[in-house]
Amino acid sequence: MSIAATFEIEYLQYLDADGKLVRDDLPAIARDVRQLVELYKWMLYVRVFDSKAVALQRTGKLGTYASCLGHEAAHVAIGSAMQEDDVFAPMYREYGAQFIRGVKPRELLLYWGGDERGSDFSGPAHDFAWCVPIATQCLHAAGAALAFKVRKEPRVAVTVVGDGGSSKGDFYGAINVAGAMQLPLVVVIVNNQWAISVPRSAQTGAKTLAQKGIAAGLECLQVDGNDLIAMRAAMDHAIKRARHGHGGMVIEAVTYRLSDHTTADDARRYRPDNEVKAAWQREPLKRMKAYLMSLNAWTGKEEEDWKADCAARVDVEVNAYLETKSQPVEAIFDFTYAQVPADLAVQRAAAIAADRHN
Amino acid sequence: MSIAATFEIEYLQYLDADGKLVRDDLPAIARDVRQLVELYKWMLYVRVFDSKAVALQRTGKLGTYASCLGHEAAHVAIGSAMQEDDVFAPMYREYGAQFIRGVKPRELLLYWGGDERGSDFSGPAHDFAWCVPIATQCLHAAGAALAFKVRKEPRVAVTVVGDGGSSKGDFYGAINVAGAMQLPLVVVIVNNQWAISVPRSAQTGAKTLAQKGIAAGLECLQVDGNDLIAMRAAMDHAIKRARHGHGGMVIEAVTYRLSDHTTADDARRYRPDNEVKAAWQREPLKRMKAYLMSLNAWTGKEEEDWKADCAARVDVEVNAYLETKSQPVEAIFDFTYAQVPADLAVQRAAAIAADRHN
Amino acid sequence: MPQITLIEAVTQALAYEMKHDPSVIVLGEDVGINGGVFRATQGLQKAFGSERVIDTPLDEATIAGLTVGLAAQGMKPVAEAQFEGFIYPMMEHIACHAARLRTRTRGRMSCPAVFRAPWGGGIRAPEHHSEANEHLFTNIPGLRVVLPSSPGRAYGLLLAAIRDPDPVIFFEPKRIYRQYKEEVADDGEALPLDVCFVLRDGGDVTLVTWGAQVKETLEAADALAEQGISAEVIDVATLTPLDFDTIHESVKKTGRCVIVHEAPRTAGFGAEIAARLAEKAIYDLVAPVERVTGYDTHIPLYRLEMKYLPSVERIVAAVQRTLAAS
Amino acid sequence: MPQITLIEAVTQALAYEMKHDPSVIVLGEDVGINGGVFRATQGLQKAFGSERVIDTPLDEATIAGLTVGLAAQGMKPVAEAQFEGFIYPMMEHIACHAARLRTRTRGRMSCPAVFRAPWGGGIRAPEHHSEANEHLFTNIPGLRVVLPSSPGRAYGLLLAAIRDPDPVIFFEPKRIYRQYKEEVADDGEALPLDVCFVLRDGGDVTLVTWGAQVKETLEAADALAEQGISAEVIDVATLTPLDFDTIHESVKKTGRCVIVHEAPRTAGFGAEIAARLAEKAIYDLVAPVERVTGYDTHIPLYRLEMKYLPSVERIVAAVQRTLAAS
Ligand SMILES: Cc1ncc(C[n+]2csc(CCOP(=O)(O)OP(=O)(O)O)c2C)c(N)n1
Ligand SMILES: Cc1ncc(C[n+]2csc(CCOP(=O)(O)OP(=O)(O)O)c2C)c(N)n1
Ligand SMILES: [Mg+2]
Ligand SMILES: [Mg+2]
Repeated sequence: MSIAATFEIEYLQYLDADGKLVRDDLPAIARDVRQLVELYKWMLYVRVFDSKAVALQRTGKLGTYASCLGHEAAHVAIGSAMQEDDVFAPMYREYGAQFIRGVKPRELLLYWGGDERGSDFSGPAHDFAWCVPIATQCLHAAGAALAFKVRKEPRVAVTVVGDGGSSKGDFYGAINVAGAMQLPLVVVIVNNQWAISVPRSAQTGAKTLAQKGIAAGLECLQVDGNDLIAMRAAMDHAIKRARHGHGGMVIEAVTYRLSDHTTADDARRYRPDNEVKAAWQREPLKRMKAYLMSLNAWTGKEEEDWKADCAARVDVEVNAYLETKSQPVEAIFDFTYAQVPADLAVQRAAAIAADRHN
Repeated sequence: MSIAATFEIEYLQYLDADGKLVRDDLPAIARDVRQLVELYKWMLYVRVFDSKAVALQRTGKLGTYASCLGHEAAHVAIGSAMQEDDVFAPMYREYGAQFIRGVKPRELLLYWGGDERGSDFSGPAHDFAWCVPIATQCLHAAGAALAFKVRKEPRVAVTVVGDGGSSKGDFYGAINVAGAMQLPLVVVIVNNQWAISVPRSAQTGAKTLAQKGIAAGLECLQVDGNDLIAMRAAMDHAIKRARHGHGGMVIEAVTYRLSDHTTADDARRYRPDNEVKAAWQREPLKRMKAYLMSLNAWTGKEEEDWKADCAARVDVEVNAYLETKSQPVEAIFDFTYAQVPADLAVQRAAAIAADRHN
Repeated sequence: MPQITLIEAVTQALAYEMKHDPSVIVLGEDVGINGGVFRATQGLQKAFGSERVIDTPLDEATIAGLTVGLAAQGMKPVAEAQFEGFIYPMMEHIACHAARLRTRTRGRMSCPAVFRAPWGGGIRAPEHHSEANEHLFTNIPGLRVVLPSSPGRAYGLLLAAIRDPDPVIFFEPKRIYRQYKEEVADDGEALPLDVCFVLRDGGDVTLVTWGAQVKETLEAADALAEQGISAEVIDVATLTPLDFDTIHESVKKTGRCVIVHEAPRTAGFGAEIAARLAEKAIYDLVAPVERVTGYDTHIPLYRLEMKYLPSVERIVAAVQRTLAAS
Repeated sequence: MPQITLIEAVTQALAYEMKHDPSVIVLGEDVGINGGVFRATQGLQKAFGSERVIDTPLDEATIAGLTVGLAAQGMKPVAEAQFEGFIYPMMEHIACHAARLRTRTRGRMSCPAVFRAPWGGGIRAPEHHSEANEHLFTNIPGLRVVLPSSPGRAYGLLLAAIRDPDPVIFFEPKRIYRQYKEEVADDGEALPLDVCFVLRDGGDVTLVTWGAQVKETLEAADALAEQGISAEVIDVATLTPLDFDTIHESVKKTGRCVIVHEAPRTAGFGAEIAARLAEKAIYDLVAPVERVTGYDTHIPLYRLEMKYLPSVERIVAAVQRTLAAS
């Protein structure tokens, strides 16, 4: 018997669910206590924001909102590993990554609040906006990576896709072209076990989602997505490789969606309570806090203070959002083309007149 | 370091380019001389037909035609390994498989000759017709396989896709759903090294195309697609597994497109002569003939007689094709819906009138 | 007989047909235990099993391709796109295969499939959840494009769609999914797919519409009645193949036509109806045809969407223009 | 100045713009060394390198998605679908992203991309190689849909399309790729994307068409001239956003309009033009509008395709009907 090729998928974890180190060969980030504290603070901030956003929706002040509860380690690792001039192409719940890149919570709220101006955000102007059509963002990131390659810029495109999204042709197209053209593209599959009500097992017969990268000839890695250190180490590695022309990579971040899919969903319809309860044991903040405390880098008091601080900051953002007046009716027309075509200008005028009339 | 999964891709070959056995653990088919001769005769028949079809196109008697030159072993293995009530979803050049399943050359010629009646062929009524939109046939085969599963029928769906086609989302969707739902689906990637002018290396960074099946959790195998014995053994294995409920499989048949892409193409524009010359050394008929002769199962005289026989048979088919009158103008309308809608009936009448008028 | 909403009528039709025809199966994202994000398939998996109510992987091309394959092999699949805005990856299979299998094979194969999708704006949903994109399909031969606008028509037309031997695009106006209830007998009676429905008789003007806009159009007819203007209201229901005769008969009587739809105006399906009038009813018309439609822009996010969708006021104003014109 | 064909004009425009704007790149299947299956990109890879003339993997969704990503990041990609019949997998990226990036981000991002595809029937090609499916895009806001019908217009309109800050669908009528040659100065002069072109003046009837049918329409005008009928011929060229004024001015003069296109009739773009006439020109028309189009069926395989495509005879007959009507 002759063997044409062999592959193995590594699983990366440094911190277990209790915040204990499970291996010694630690990456630099694991010892950079100051930075770890910063990242942990981001995770807390995101969590405070998230619960506030859900509350806004429940009280009728926000439209449908997709919570990021439980994904904080993966998102913060992604955002913090990237450079400003790298390009981020998110799906719709990577707030941790986006906040670090400069997107303001008020902008995020505007977006879910039904106002396009949220996507004209304060993050890098070259970052893509939230992307609803599943997995399409993967190809936009690949296109960005191709632009970097053509222009010989040492930049990297990073994109996120879900376990469900990794079933879609666009995901496959993106990793395939990244492999074929050696593009500086990092694709993070945030495997939170559910695509709305469809469990990971119904999406694919693959043992890991990381191994999908084999189809494209990419390096691939499965990571404990609740372990900030592992996630950050994986991202650092992937981004560095990509930036130095060694091509793309697929990272599977294994985590869990602790919330409903969105506020329009009720996950109790389809998943057992005890699964969620068990997942809470593995959630990312708890273990990071334990690790930092074990290093004497963080205290209960600091935690309380920072949470209060977060709440205050989030309130400022929420108020800014709530005070934002709607766009005028002509905003429906003014960004369809660079200039309003003559044919459309007639409709624009009619819409303004109809609006005044009512 | 912890390993989440490991994989290996086996390469299967029994006959080398000269028709010498390269391993001893032979499958039953390798010793079934009578059947091997039958299959070899099919390969020769297909080749005689193919060169005649190209000649018809060159003399203006046929539209664009896609030659199957060099693919005969793969196609004949596929067709002969299937049962009649299995479903075949071809791309557009698997004539060897189709002839074995009962499609008549005259029907094939009608199709390329611009007449829909060619697709109302004598092969199994449940077989799909030629499929031009690349890789879409993979999902139709998956749908057929799902029908079998739902109806608990012990049938298998077999589809063929090219090296180029294996870049398309539909291929990925098909293998993914086959893995997720354990469908009786066999996907054969006929890797003939070229997708029109685009070489295999530009399609993907994957080392083998077989490994794409790993993304879907399917068993996968790379086969010498010019070795009829290996191809047939692989197909027998895959079909048997699928029929017995063990799920789908991806087979990469490594071969070479010895012809232009179609008669509308001129491959000299983009590929070097010496590559083609080298590929002729590995072509499938030569080695099979050598093997059969080494078993004293075939002679030069039999070869000449059979070729003459093939030529005569093909002539009968060609004549039947050339004598087929065009459909009347109303044939444009009569199969758009099961019944011609009232709105369309008006157009139909007008078209008949306009046709009479000219 | 219980009163049901439009979406309950969808469920009722699916359940009826699944019960009476074992070849009917349902597939899509979240159609199983979750019963669809709008609950259109609620209870079906429990009733008919997970082999007939199938949660697919998240890939619309996969759903559409499976559907073609299933239909070609003797099943009657009812596929769901979770929202109309996610139907684009289905288009290759719909246009190149579902709509062509029969003509390609001279009738040897066919595609008796239904592609369902919630459709249209006005529910304060996120981006891509509010489109009216029926135009994608109305120029594709071999398809039927159907849009019910009441519980009764949803039930009867969906049964007809499933039973139809050819592929049907079945768009469900999600804004009126739960707008009101009406009695719908679960008697398995299908409605015809080749007629428009005259919802209200009138002599002064013909209002032609479909989908959720039937609501505003009927309200406009009420408002017009108060002004002494009698409007005939036609729900096209099956856009293609089109029953133009019903529209034409009405316009012969009224001499005026206002077409209402929420898709963008240019090359929306309203254009076809206006075009037929320009071809066949020019001597019947006493005033220019009017279209009251979405604008030639994408439907905005929800803060502005009601300013985009045709309103009762805009319809009434258009009617008044046609009356002033002659 | 050399005489060139329509397809050579495409190549000339691409080469001109690539030379003058380093952000312009070409991508698609077989566009590199092979120069495209019709040779539209012939010589470009040699001249500009394989990083600017890129053979992609065989996946149209990939091509379209890369194009959106490239355009959003400052490039001006010109993507090719090898035939119009293979554009379906591009639709999600075109409709949901290319056409929306600007409005989604309030102008922060945009998509200055061109999606080129050979278009239409009549070249005895296999299945799926002969469609006229411009209707897929004409109802999508944020796009421009352009169809040149002569070497000069192919050159000027393609330059304009590449320079346009918004996405353009550029369909090339493959039947007339090599129909005739004309002098086209390689001067980098673009043509406007917001006007229809009046190709022939006339007073009795307005013939409105686009793409390859310009050929039959002009021939019909010749035939009509012999009968003493003077036909004005308008090449719409840019379907959306539409310059209806030019058409309207003509119809004001002639009172009659025959629209010619090869796509299926129902909900083809001809419907929009007829609809505008029904809205705005009803008092100018002295006869019903006529459409001479492909039938509401798929274009048949090549043995019958010329019976499907509008012919000079069908156009002439339609004109005669409009003359008889008044
Ligand atoms: C093309 C497309 N199809 C369907 C949807 C509806 N939808 C939104 S989110 C979602 C599930 C996504 O699951 P996954 O990719 O795992 O990401 P997660 O939400 O779990 O983070 C679906 C089906 C969509 N947005 N786009
Ligand atoms: C969706 C789609 N895109 C493009 C084409 C045009 N096309 C026809 S064959 C072909 C190359 C196919 O190559 P491969 O899959 O390797 O199969 P081969 O022809 O080599 O057997 C292309 C690009 C098509 N038929 N369908
Ligand atoms: Mg998920
Ligand atoms: Mg190939």
